[in-house]
Amino acid sequence: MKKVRVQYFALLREQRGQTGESLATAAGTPSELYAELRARHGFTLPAERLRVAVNDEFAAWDVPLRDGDALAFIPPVAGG
Amino acid sequence: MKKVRVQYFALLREQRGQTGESLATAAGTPSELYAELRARHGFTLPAERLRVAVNDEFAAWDVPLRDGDALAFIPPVAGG
Amino acid sequence: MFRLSAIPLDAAALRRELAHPQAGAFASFEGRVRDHNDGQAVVMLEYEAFAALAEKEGARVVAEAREKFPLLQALCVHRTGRLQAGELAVWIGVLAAHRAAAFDACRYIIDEAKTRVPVWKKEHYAGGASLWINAATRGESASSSPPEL
Amino acid sequence: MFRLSAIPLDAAALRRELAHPQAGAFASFEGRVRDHNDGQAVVMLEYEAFAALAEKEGARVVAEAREKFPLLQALCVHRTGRLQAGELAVWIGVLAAHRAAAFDACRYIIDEAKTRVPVWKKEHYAGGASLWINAATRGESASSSPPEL
Repeated sequence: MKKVRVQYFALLREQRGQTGESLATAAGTPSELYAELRARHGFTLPAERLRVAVNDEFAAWDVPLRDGDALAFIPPVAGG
Repeated sequence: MKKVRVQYFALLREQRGQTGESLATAAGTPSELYAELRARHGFTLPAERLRVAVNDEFAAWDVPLRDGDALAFIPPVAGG
Repeated sequence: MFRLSAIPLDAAALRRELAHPQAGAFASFEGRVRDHNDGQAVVMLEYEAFAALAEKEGARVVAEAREKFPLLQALCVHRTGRLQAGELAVWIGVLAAHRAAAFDACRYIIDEAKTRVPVWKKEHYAGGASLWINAATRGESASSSPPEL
Repeated sequence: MFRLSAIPLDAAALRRELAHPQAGAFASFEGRVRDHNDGQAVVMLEYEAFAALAEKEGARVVAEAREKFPLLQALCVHRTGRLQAGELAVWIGVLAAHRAAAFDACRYIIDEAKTRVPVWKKEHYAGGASLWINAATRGESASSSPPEL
């Protein structure tokens, strides 16, 4: 099990009811972690509509998760 | 002979040495009038590089000149 | 340069941050909160940002514009927090020797920023409904509380 | 709207002339006097206008922009007289619901105004030479006193 920190924004923050959490996971990649969290919290957005950031930088969905990583799942953006 | 008023701008004004003049001419069109004035004052710009305005509106080079018309020969513009 | 601002943007003050003796052209864009969207009265709007990544990605967008076009200076500032109708949400200013580069860069920055910088916009409507806006699909399926259309 | 101004342009004051509750986008262009042109130091610049026709043709350019693009408001103001390096020569502001129309219209207005509105620009260089600038051919053959290049 790895310990990771997850930040939530916008629709994910509202659906989770908090801005972030620390958790232990067996997930090996951001993709596996999102599937786990989606099942647990009922997120409506499929992974295909999100991007993922690891340690405050965009990352691929299949990078290996490391202990202590900070993740953020990024809903479709809408600046301006 | 018609009596017309001619305004000069920019390079034409400098080459004529004044901002305008009233004159009597036998020219039937702005084209003929510019040829006459160019010969008289040594304007360096050929008519092909100018536009002409009659009574404060762009006009064709071959419109008939009428007594009392106000003409302006318009060098290449450069706003902005 | 790119930055986020939690306080109201002052377009005149931002304009004064840019100056260069070789600047023949200044192009600018202001994005403002409209009082209606898709036929609904917008009473308030919230911008939420993933600040650490938004500032990095915003800076990359501006740096790309400077690589693609011959610019002298470029600045983009994006609001966060709650905005009323009429308030300034984003300000972009670009100085260049010539106008084509200034226009192209200004447009590049807003187009890229809107789809890449992690900032989210939630519109609050007169009837009490609210909606997370999606730049790509305009409200399709990302609704937390669908407005009555 | 289009107008000429014999006095210095105040960009912030011009900006305040435009406002509309449905305006989500404001695009602006400022043309300024550069301190150099084609490698020569520009000390002063003169804009001369055929005022009666310039105001008509400028108004037509702005009206065309309003026909071609969905705009809310548009304003173009052009200086006349003597300007120093750094001074504002032309200011254009366009309000629209959406940014594409605002950018396209702003660019349409400056591109058309530069080649159609009867305004002439004479650059005065540090060495004492001066040159009537031609938007189409950039100095070719329209020189009253050719600069030493």
